[in-house]
Amino acid sequence: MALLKVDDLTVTFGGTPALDKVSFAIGKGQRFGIIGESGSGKTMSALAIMGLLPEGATATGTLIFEDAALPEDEAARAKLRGKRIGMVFQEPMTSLDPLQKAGAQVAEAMILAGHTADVRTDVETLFREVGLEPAHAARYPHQLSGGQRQRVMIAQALAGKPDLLIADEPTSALDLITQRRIIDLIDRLCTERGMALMFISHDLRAVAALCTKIMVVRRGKVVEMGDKLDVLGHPKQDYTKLLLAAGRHRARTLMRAPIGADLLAVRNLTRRFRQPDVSIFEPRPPLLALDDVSFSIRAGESLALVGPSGSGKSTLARIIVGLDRATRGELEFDHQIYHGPDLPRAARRDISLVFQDPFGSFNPRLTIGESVSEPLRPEHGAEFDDLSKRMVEIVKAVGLSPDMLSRYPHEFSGGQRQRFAIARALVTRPRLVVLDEPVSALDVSVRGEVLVLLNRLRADFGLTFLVISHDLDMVRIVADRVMVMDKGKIVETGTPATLLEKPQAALTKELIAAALPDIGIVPVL
Amino acid sequence: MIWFTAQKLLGLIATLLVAAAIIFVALDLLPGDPARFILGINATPDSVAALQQQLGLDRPPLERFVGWIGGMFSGNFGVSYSQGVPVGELIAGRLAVTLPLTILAMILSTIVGLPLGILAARKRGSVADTGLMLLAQLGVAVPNFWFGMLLVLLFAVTLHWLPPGGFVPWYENPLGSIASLILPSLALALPQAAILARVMRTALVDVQGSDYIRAARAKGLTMSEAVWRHGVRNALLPVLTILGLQFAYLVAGTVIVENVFYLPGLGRLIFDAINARDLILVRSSIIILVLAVIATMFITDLCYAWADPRLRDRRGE
Amino acid sequence: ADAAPRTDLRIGLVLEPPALDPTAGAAAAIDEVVYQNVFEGLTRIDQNGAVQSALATSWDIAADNLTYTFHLAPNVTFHDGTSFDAEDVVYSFGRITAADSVNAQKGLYAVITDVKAVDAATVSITLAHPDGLFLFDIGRGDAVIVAPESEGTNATKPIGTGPFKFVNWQKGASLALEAYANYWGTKPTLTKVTYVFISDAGARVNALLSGDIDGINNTDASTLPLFANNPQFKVLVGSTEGETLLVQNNARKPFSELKVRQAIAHALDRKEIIAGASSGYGVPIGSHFPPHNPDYIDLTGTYPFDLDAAKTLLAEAGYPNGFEATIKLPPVPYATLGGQIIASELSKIGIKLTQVNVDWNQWIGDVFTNKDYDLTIISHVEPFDIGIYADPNYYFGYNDPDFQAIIKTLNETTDEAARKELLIAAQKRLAEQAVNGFLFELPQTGVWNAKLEGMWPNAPVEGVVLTGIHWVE
Amino acid sequence: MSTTDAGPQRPTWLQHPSLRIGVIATLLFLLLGFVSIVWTPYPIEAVNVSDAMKDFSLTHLLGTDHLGRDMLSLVMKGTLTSFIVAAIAVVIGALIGVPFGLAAAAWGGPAEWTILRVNDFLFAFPALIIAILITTLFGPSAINAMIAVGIFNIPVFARVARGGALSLKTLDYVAAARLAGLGGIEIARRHILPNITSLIIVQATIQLAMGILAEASLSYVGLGTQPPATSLGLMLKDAQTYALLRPSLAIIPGLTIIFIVVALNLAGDGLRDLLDPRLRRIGAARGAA
Ligand SMILES: Nc1ncnc2c1ncn2[C@@H]1O[C@H](COP(=O)(O)OP(=O)(O)OP(=O)(O)O)[C@@H](O)[C@H]1O
Ligand SMILES: Nc1ncnc2c1ncn2[C@@H]1O[C@H](COP(=O)(O)OP(=O)(O)OP(=O)(O)O)[C@@H](O)[C@H]1O
Ligand SMILES: [Mg+2]
Ligand SMILES: [Mg+2]
Repeated sequence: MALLKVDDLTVTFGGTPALDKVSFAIGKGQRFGIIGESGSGKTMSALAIMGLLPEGATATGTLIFEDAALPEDEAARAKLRGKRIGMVFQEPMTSLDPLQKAGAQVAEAMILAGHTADVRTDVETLFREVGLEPAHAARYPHQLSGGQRQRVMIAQALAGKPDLLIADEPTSALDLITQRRIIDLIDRLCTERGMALMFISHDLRAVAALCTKIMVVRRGKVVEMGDKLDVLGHPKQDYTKLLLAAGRHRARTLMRAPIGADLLAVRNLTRRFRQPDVSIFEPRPPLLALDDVSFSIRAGESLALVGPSGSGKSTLARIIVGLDRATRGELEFDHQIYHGPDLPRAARRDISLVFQDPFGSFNPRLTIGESVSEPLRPEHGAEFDDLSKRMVEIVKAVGLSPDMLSRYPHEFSGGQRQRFAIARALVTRPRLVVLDEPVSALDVSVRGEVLVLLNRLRADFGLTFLVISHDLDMVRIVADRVMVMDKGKIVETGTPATLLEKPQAALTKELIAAALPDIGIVPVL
Repeated sequence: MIWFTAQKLLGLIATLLVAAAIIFVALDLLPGDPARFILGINATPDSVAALQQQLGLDRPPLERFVGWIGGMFSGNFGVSYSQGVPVGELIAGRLAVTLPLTILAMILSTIVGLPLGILAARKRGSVADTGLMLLAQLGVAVPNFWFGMLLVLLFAVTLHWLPPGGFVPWYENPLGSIASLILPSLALALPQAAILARVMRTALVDVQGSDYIRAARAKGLTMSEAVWRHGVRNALLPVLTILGLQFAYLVAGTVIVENVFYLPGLGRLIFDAINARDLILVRSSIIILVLAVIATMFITDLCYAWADPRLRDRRGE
Repeated sequence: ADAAPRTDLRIGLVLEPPALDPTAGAAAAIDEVVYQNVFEGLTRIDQNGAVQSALATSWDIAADNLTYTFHLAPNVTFHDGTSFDAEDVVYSFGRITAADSVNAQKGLYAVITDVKAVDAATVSITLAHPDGLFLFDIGRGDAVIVAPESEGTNATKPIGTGPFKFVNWQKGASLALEAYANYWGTKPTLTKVTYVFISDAGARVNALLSGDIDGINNTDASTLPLFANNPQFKVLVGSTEGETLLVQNNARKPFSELKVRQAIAHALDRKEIIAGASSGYGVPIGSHFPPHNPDYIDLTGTYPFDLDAAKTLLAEAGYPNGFEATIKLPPVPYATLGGQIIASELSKIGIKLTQVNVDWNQWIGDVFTNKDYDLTIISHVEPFDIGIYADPNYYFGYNDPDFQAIIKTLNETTDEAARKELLIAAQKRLAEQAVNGFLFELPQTGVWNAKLEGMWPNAPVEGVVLTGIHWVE
Repeated sequence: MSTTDAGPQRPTWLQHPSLRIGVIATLLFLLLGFVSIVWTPYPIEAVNVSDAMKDFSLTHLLGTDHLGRDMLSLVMKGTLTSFIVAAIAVVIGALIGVPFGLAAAAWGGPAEWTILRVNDFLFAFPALIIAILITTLFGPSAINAMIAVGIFNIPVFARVARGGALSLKTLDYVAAARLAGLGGIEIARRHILPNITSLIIVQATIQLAMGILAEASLSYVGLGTQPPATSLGLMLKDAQTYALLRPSLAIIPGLTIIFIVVALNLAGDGLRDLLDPRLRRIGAARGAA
């Protein structure tokens, strides 16, 4: 019989529904996965079960936990939270009290659940269990990395030994390797404790790897629900099919521009950052974001740069485009030496950057057109209508219509914005385009299109790409050559084929291992 | 933390020196002659000259500036032109009134403002909330000298509970001294309490919507438990900054309130000294005021760093 | 009710004295605390402005009116116990007339050529020329007798021979005196007197109403109605030596024109000015002389309030449609209020006034010292100061040989009848010349607890003389 | 301070209670003030002592003051002066403070440090003292009040501008602009300023309210507006000795001040609520400043 039974759950915000008559059940020890694009109502369903819906949200429908309806009254509900149902939240960075040490926060959860015996040692064991060192208990949240925080959160959720663990996208904010570790952790704990799991994600593979039953939601409605093998094996709904298709992007064969001489050469590049001391007692040496990096990109080539979070990828990108200054070393862009901001004016238009986050990269108060045309402003020589002609051309090229230019950013979806971001990067007809995780902020469903677009543009305009990513599949598609970076050092270089099949460096191996198995294949965990 | 403190301290000293220079120059520009003012309109020119020479007004500015700064470090502020008494003494005497006054006002505003702010935030949208916030609006809007007059009319003139003003020296009767500070500090505290209540409310409202409160509830805390255990501490951080800033407003307020309640405070000292062109006195009094304010800001910064581990690690502004 | 009447007193003062040595500062507040209370002179002025004996019980004047011989009171001691004798007198006057003297009224005593102790109880003073006001002048606060031992510390810890001795001074708040046990003269009934300094007018009212102070000898006339019909208080309205004037810069066009001055005189409605600037208290004056003085004559009718006359005079003077001028106003109610009223009165004859409010320093600097002004309003509180009009360099800028002649003879005359004639002539001359706009004699407006008696209603000299004040049940 | 979390659809300003009340009331007072430029029931220079301190009546709706001037006319003119003084003070503060704040945020390092120090100093310097000093230089006048309060406003605006700029500085679109080759000033004008104007407007309304209070205080101690001109503060000063004889003389200007300040604050809070909650927080903290 079911541990949790949800019937016709509806959540509305002042009339607009976030969840619409959702019904599902989770059995004891069962692993239940929910997937769906951003904004589809995944989090709301979890919060509704926890009784933590934000103000202004009204929920209807029945929630039955062990044959008893979950109580409305806050106090009674609170008794269930933690002890019976634990939850891991989507935002590890903000979900811990910044003023309290990690250990104390976990201990609190324990005491609340009634385990008052010898909390200190229990916390230590729990920390070990989730893969933290006991020393971390004495740290404040801001002194922990994202992955570590997420582990603290999990420890917190487990402290009350709940029967049901709700994990709301516990990994989406983390880098590949950490992601995999957390997923493995959750998997292990569930098996060890025989805990039921409600796992929320928009990453098909994560769900596939963890869950036995899957529910697909879209715009607050259940699209499809059933056994993992059925849903993933032979989906009935088009939306599910689309998701699956996007999930496994197939490398498309592309005609590529001929590869020429060195366009950009990077020599012994080093970037140091002064970094705050953890405390008076733990002073930290300056952080080497880039440590003596040397490589070169040839004209027409597409070079991929992969590496775990914090390995220095963005820093390198920022220096190449001239946003940041190298502490040591130099760059050479067709025979012009520079070190970052001193990139010659003339060369500026030949190098452009596509930002990681399409939402932050447009000024909300300017029309898309104004933003996209911004790089053209300094060009005094060019004729006005010539410029406008170029705009139209480029906007068409990214597959959007010029009349959109007069609209404002908030009127566009993430995918569209990213296209405009690419348009802005290309409007000056650059030769080298640096793309910092161009798709990682986008929904799976649109990632594919953008990648295809990139490949096409590269062919049409004969561009040179430096693509930053930690998504190996993407690398397979777009890159001629792959560079693996770790802790500011380049640890390995090679063609996707060789490097991904026979990795040399430990990190590369780890990265590849971390990549979740392809959907369809039942994971051996 | 050490680095943080050191850097803040450096800032404090720098600010003070800037202040000293600006004040000295500004005051030297002032027209009017202390000697002439002391002797009045029937004095003969030679007696005026005699007095100027006695007061050392005829020495060059730079010499006087260096003398002043040097004196300050050795705690010697020079001798007042108009009163012929060591400036240090005068200021000390006045601080014995102004300091307790501001501190009392600060305490009052805090113990009134914060709880009300918390109450309003917890009962957000309720009648209590709206009522409190309307009161707060009024509190901010009432000119404190005007409010002071009302207080006197009620508590001194009509009810005879408290003195209408004046100050009983501490050494004579401490209780009396406190009594004579109650009404003034009330007048000072009202607007500050109102502001505090509003800031506290906003801060707590923001915190209540935060992820970690939600996470704390997920651990098994009820909303109010979560707010008390995790919310209030976090909400107090912005309030702390305001507390620091408030001191400046209180100090500014004293100048007026001391007039309404004829208290022998630093504000009135400056006021009268400027009218008597007793520059040497004005200069040092103002520096003391500035010092007081900056020092409070400094202390708040430290408290802030102490209360917020994140700030401790960040190297200050 | 308690049997014995109270013997303590709390008096309000508008301004706090900067220091307490009356021989080294002009501030009226100094005299209000110490004059005749802590310090005494050879003579003293009584509440009718007449000269009385003080430390000098009697004196003889030589026939040539140049040498005065003073016989000092016996067994007088200073508050520090040191005894008072002729040497102290010689020392005190020496200090006043010395080259490096910082006495505010040094000019008045310039006439003294020699002071010497005939014996321990006798002093003789010699003058350069006869001076009708000499006995009065040495009765002022500026000529009180100080002891060489304590002279240096009088500013903060005054030591005199008076009926009250200094106890303590809480700077900015209050100052306490107590009766001096070994006072040589008739002992006062009050034993403890506290002066409370309250500069804020509103606060003064509250202090009186709440009984924080028992009285104040001079406060804003505007608050009197509040106390006038309140049985707990008595309002004492008396006279001061302050002639309140609309001062005109006689050295400057157009005020150098007699007709213009006359026109202004015609345009001033004293009744309204007194009502508005002084809440109706204060006696109108027609010249620079106090009405309560026996030698006073009423000249208010010289140029009666008459706008038509004023207009015609202006026209004759060549200003048919008036002119513009600025009026600089010191920070006192009678000036700021009077300024507004006069501005609106003169506007009726086409004279547009720009009102400029200045603080005392600026007034002393711009108006009094640099004579850079058209008009100003000020009350001249010096007793017998009609002589200032004889000084062509005075800030009035009034240079009139005839008047100067009158004053010269006056100063050398000691015969009472003759002096009276001269004084009347002087008053007339000023009135006719309309040197200044003569507005009203500044009233002394005191408010006291109804149970208090013996306060001076008038202020012939600056000061609050405590000797007579006592409580009645 | 009313609305809850910004829901999916924000209320427009008309739906927002405190903003509506605040703005309308403010406009009414402004109207009252500006009318007085062209018309007042009686000229306030016209002293007529004979009918001083008259009671409310049809001829004098709010009675007359101690010089027989019509109170209504005085309130109208007084409101105007108070507004003008406060407004100019705000302009001074914003025109100097904002650029400094932006500069501090843009340059960082020693420049920022210095600016912050000067800020602290200005802040530690009570407006009243500034006013006293200026007065001793140029004599008391409404102008001094403006300058004094204006100087006092500078650090406030500098802080706000800096805070806002810092939060925007790291955004990608600013980086994008730099890549596009825009200069610092250009970026500030095109990307930073437009995004912090809302913040600054909110601050301005708050400072306006404080300015009106400050003007009142200054005039009350005789350092502000001077007769024959008048301001609400000056009216309070004049009334202080008559307060008990004829309370209306003190109550009318007092209440007017309170109403105006409340109106302005309501408007400010309302605006803040309408804006991005992120800005709301910063604004709230400044609420005290
Ligand atoms: N506080 C709120 N006020 C109004 N609408 C909200 C609020 N929180 C969420 N929503 C709406 O509810 C819907 C569901 O939100 P929810 O967070 O559950 O999506 P999600 O599936 O978790 O998306 P993601 O994968 O990005 O977390 C969204 O359309 C969102 O706009
Ligand atoms: N402005 C800065 N000040 C201090 N440290 C910085 C700064 N920018 C980056 N770092 C540090 O430099 C290291 C590399 O940062 P970078 O953003 O290049 O990593 P990344 O590879 O882009 O990570 P991600 O994949 O998450 O974007 C990180 O440890 C980061 O904390
Ligand atoms: Mg979610
Ligand atoms: Mg990055």
